[in-house]
Amino acid sequence: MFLINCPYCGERDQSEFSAGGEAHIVRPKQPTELSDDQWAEFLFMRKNIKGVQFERWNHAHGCRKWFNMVRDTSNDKIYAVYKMGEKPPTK
Amino acid sequence: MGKTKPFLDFQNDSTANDIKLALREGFKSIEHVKRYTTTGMATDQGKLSNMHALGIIAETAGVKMGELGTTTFRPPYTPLTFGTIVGRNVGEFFDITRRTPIHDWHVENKAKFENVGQWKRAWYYPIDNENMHEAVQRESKAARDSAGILDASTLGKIDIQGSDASEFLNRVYTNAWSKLEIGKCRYGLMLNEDGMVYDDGVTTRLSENHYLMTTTTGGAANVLSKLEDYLQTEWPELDVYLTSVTDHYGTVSICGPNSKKILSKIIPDLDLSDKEFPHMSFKNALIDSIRCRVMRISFTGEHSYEINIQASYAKSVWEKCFEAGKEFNITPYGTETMHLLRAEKGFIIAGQDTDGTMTPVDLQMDWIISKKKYDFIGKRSLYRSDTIREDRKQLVGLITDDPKEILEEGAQIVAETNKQPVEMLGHVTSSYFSPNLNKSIALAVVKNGKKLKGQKMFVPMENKIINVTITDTVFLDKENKRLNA
Amino acid sequence: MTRNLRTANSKFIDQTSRISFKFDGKKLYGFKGDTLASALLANNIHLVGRSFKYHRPRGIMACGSEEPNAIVQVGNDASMTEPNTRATEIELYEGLEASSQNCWPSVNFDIGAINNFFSPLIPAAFYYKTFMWPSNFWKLYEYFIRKSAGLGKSPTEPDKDIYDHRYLHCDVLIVGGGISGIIAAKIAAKNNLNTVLIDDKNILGGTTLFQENECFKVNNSYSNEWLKNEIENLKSLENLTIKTRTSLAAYHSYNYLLARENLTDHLDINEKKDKIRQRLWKIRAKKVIIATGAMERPLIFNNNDRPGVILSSSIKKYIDYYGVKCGQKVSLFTNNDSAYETAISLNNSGVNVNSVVDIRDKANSLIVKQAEKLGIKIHWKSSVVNTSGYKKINSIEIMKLSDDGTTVFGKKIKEECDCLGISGGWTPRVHLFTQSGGKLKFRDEDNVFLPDKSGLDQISIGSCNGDFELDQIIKNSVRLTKKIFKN
Amino acid sequence: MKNKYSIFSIIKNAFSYNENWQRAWRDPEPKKEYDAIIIGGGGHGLATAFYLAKKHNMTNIAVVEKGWIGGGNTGRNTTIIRSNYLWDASAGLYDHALKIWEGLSQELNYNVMFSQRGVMNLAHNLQDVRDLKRRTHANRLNGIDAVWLNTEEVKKFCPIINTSPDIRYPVLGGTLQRRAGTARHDAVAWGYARGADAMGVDIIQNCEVKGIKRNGDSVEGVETTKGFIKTKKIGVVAAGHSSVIANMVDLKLPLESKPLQALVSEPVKPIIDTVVMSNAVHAYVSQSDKGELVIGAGTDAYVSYTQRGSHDVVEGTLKAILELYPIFSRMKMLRQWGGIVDICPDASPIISKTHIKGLYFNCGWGTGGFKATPGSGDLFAHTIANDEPHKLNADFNINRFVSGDLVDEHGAAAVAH
Repeated sequence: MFLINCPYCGERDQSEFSAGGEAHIVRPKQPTELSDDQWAEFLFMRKNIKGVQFERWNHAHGCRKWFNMVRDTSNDKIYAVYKMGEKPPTK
Repeated sequence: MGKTKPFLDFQNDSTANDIKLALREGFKSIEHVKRYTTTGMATDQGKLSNMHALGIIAETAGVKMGELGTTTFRPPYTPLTFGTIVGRNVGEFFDITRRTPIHDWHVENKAKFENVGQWKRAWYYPIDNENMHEAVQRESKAARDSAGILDASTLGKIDIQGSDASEFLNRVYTNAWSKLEIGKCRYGLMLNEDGMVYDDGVTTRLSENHYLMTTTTGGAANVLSKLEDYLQTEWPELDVYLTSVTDHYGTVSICGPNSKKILSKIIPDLDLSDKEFPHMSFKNALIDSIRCRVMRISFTGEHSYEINIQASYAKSVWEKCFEAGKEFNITPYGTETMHLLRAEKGFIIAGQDTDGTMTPVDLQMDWIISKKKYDFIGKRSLYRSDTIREDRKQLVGLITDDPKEILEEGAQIVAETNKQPVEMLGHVTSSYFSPNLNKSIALAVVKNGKKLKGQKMFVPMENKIINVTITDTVFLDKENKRLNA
Repeated sequence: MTRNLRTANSKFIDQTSRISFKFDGKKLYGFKGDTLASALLANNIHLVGRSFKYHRPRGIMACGSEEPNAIVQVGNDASMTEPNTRATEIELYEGLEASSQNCWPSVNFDIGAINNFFSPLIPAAFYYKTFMWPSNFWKLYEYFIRKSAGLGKSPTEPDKDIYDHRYLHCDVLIVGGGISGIIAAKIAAKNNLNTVLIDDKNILGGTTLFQENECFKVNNSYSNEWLKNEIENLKSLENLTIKTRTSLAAYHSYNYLLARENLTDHLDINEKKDKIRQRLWKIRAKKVIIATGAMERPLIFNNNDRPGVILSSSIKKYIDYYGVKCGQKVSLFTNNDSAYETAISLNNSGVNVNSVVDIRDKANSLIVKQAEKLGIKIHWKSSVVNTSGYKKINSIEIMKLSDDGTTVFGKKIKEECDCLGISGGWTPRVHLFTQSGGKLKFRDEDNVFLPDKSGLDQISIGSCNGDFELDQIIKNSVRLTKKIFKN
Repeated sequence: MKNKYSIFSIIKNAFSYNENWQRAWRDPEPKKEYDAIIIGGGGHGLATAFYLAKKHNMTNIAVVEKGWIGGGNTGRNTTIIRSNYLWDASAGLYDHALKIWEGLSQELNYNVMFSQRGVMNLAHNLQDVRDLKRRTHANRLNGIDAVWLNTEEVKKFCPIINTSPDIRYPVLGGTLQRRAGTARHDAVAWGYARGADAMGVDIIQNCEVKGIKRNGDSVEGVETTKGFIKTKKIGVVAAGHSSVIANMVDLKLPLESKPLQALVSEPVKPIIDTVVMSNAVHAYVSQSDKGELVIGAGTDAYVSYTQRGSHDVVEGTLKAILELYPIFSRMKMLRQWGGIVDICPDASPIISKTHIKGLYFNCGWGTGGFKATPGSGDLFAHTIANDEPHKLNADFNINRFVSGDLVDEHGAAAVAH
């Protein structure tokens, strides 16, 4: 049970949040110009990293804001949270 | 060791000899030994036995104990009663129960309820000893012949405001919204990004930058989350604000040829003429000085109104409608009758006639896909090699050769009966006996169904085969005359 | 047969308040402060269950949550009966009804014991190698396997009890109210930290509480006296919450812990009604201090499972804490010093100690010398090789150990006894540490796994961290506790 | 030749105090080269090796396992076996597996304790009823035994279920597949390992794959902790870690790896003699031959490779268990654990070749892979041996995520993904 530091509300129990999968997969601006392969890449294909992953979380039972998180999926350690639109931390 | 019994795990009766046996048979890892001999798996979870087991393994294998590693100790430390883990979340607290503001009236009037998500919805209202079939036949006949009243409060309602609200709707629905006039309502289909139908509902333009969206009862929370997700993460540039108002309003729906007369008794100063208040439009109104929104929309194909009113007044408005309707034999009807009435008109229920594998084209609703819009959620997926296939499963109507025979929802449809294994072409999604048509009707999805109209098919049941014919999905009033009746 | 197995000198048992209870339908008596196990032993009842596979007679073996044998069914009521409950953890209450499990028709005469004779036919994992022919017979075989498996019986009616959840946030959570936990609690609370101390027993103090021996002194007081005083002092600390009868169940990541508090299980049957039975505490602690102590290891030898074979430290607890003699003629078998504490306690309570069988060549510690001085016989460099007695041990066989310790030789010495205490050293309770994701390291000298690396803000102190000597425990508990507060 | 297990060998070895049992499998060092390498020594991987050797005469092959065989999801699941899937493709796949299960103990000469005690799926609302009836009809026409039970029949089949109409989500009926049931999970891995080993397959434990060597569009071998091993065919069956292997060759899969939890109670005398699953109330339970209630919990919604889920999931599951079986309130949770499952968007697996020649993937079984073990192994072996899928797994190719021709089985999983 993580303790998640919502960038808007502060530290809250994991049960208040829902996970939204890998972050920084931008929805294509011109989907119609993509091939079936490219579209499938966006729709379904995931890195599913074991290690440090950038991912989306939503404070569903709180401020309902989406934000990003840097977490090591091999040990669940959370390194950083940052707001949507902000650049991911480099370190 | 011979015939000895040096016990290691006292509860599971495993001995040092058992461990050695496991090792001899090639089970070398501590986890293998544990599982093979059940050492350490009793109710004490090996508190006394694990170290000795490791010792014997180490000794036999000729390695140091420290190199073997321990097995993982898993929670709980000592066994924990299920009751403690669950706490108070039992019985009535197992899951919250959502009741509409009109719920008590339904209880007083002997309604049977069905669970829809967390909601309790009135299912049907038996009189005397009526069974469901009898009650539903009576209710649906009354709704078509004179007037029916339905509690539609559970439908999800999302208040959408902001200068980009129209553009937002353009992106989330398959059809176009920018040109919808203020005061008008429009039906919309929402897809998943994979092109499959996700939810549907009527959205009303209350003012230039203000819409009220309705969703299915079960989909309300998920639709809101999904829309918030797009708004915050994909389209943060849009000036749009979403608020769930499902619980804020009660919704009273009255339908039938006499609904207009009933409404005019309640809101006498509202002009209900087709010109002033046509189908698919909305008016602000007052009922006893209580502000309400009246939509002229219909899920039954009848002339029909939905009154949205602050939840705390909903029951009194319902009672007022009921009083006013008495002279027209206004009949409360539940979800079962609602399903029947809409099926007569071929209207889908997302989640019943769709299952996450149906596109709008499959539903024969090509008309709702805007050809002009550059993009909307799910659009690209509609043009993948499998989704453009012509012979996908498509929504059709079914009638039984024996008009009294009611098909079972979920029953499979085949073209041949003597082949094994038989190819299943589709299944029955909705099925009812229509009192208004005096015959059995059904909706179904059938492979290549669009092209098979008029074809004979079979529904093989466990003990019989039912002959059916594929038809159009609209069974009643194809010309929509009743909407303006 | 009413043999008096109670001594008069227990400070923890209220011999003025007698409690009646039933075991296997028989009405018995114990005292306030007893566990079901101590009360049964006081009534000279050792045989309490049958083993899972061979249905061998089994007795009480330990005194806490590690008990493998004395697992009983509590209550007869279809809705309130509870299977698989450890007799060593049930506090005795008026109206308690308990019965043996996994035996038919009774624990004394159990048909299933026939499996014991066939045991060479049913080695570990024998299922996998047989019951395959004819192929459609597995259903039938399985029916009998299933019938014979399982221990207690599930209730068959809905539970009438109420359970509850609560959240708890604290600066420091200390798990275990033994000597280390008490030391840590004092330091934490005095550091102005919101501190919670939990222990699964009904009172704090752990084993030090009844350790009354001149070999174990703190600041010139007997260790038990010193600790009693420290516990008394804790009560005046404002930042400290103490929860007894509260057992830590799970230690999840991010210092999220679950603990179960027993609220009514110890109450008389008519006082339990309408009260919350158990409460689950969902705890978020900034720092966690694990002070869960260690468990004694059994020793592995032939027929080491007979009723009357008991962990040596448990025999000591039964005599010193509960005032209950586990036997009248006790032998002890050990590979370390702790069995001598038991020998001395038994001796002081007037129990005849036959001998201590010690696999070591010699030991020179104060406690061993004390035992020698009391005239307790010691078989050095020897091993118990077998036991006799079906429903209760009645003798042991002792042989000399070879120099390399791998074989025995010489004449078998037979020693009559009605109880055998065994001590195979100590196992630190590192369970919670590993549950939290911590990695262990191995200490070769005494074959123990100890806490090593952890990603969480936590420490282990006391014997769960591998300190078994009193002065080490105190010194390191203070040092480590102070250190964690510096971070 | 291996000793055959029989009632006589049991007795013989009893007299020799069980000291003469042969090793169940060898413990070989890897050779320099194999005709094929299976990555992952779980049930599916070992079954694949077994059928490659048995049916396709490929005996110069190895299974490499980073830990101990059967230590992944094979040893962590709730052992349920059934084939009552909705779509034809799934029904074909899972019933193929079920048919092999029915003779597996004999085929392996190892008792996997396949117990056909039936699996019942409960319906709690009207849409559940529609969905389950649809499945029942489809099953029947696909030759899969499935019957619809009304509430009284449900009660009769499993009397301890709370079928009162007054509970929050009353039981409105259910479907029953009598041929379904459970098996002893560890025995499946051990039985296949023993069988494969006897035919010459090298099972190499404690051998972690660190990389896959490619030459252009073909594979050349695997880098392992025990050195480089040359091969032209690699079958990846590393449930939970499929993406980790895929990432070694820059292949992205439509997978997310999530923790799935399960728990067992303390053992009690027989109280429930079947497997009961409920989707809407979100719980499933059976009782092991040892007497433990085996309870499946759900998956957490985030990617994690820690084999630990959140407590909320366990609490939610037991809440549902007590709703359906209020008699279990005083039963005690003995042990809880997690496994990592990799989940496909359509809740169906991938048994497929890839665009890299000689690289095959068997993954994405989500929460339900155990039941398919024999079928999965058989079909994957066929795919590897022939470089073409068998017709039963043709629909489970990777390309379906491009074309859109998914096999959407969300309704079939007891716990929604």
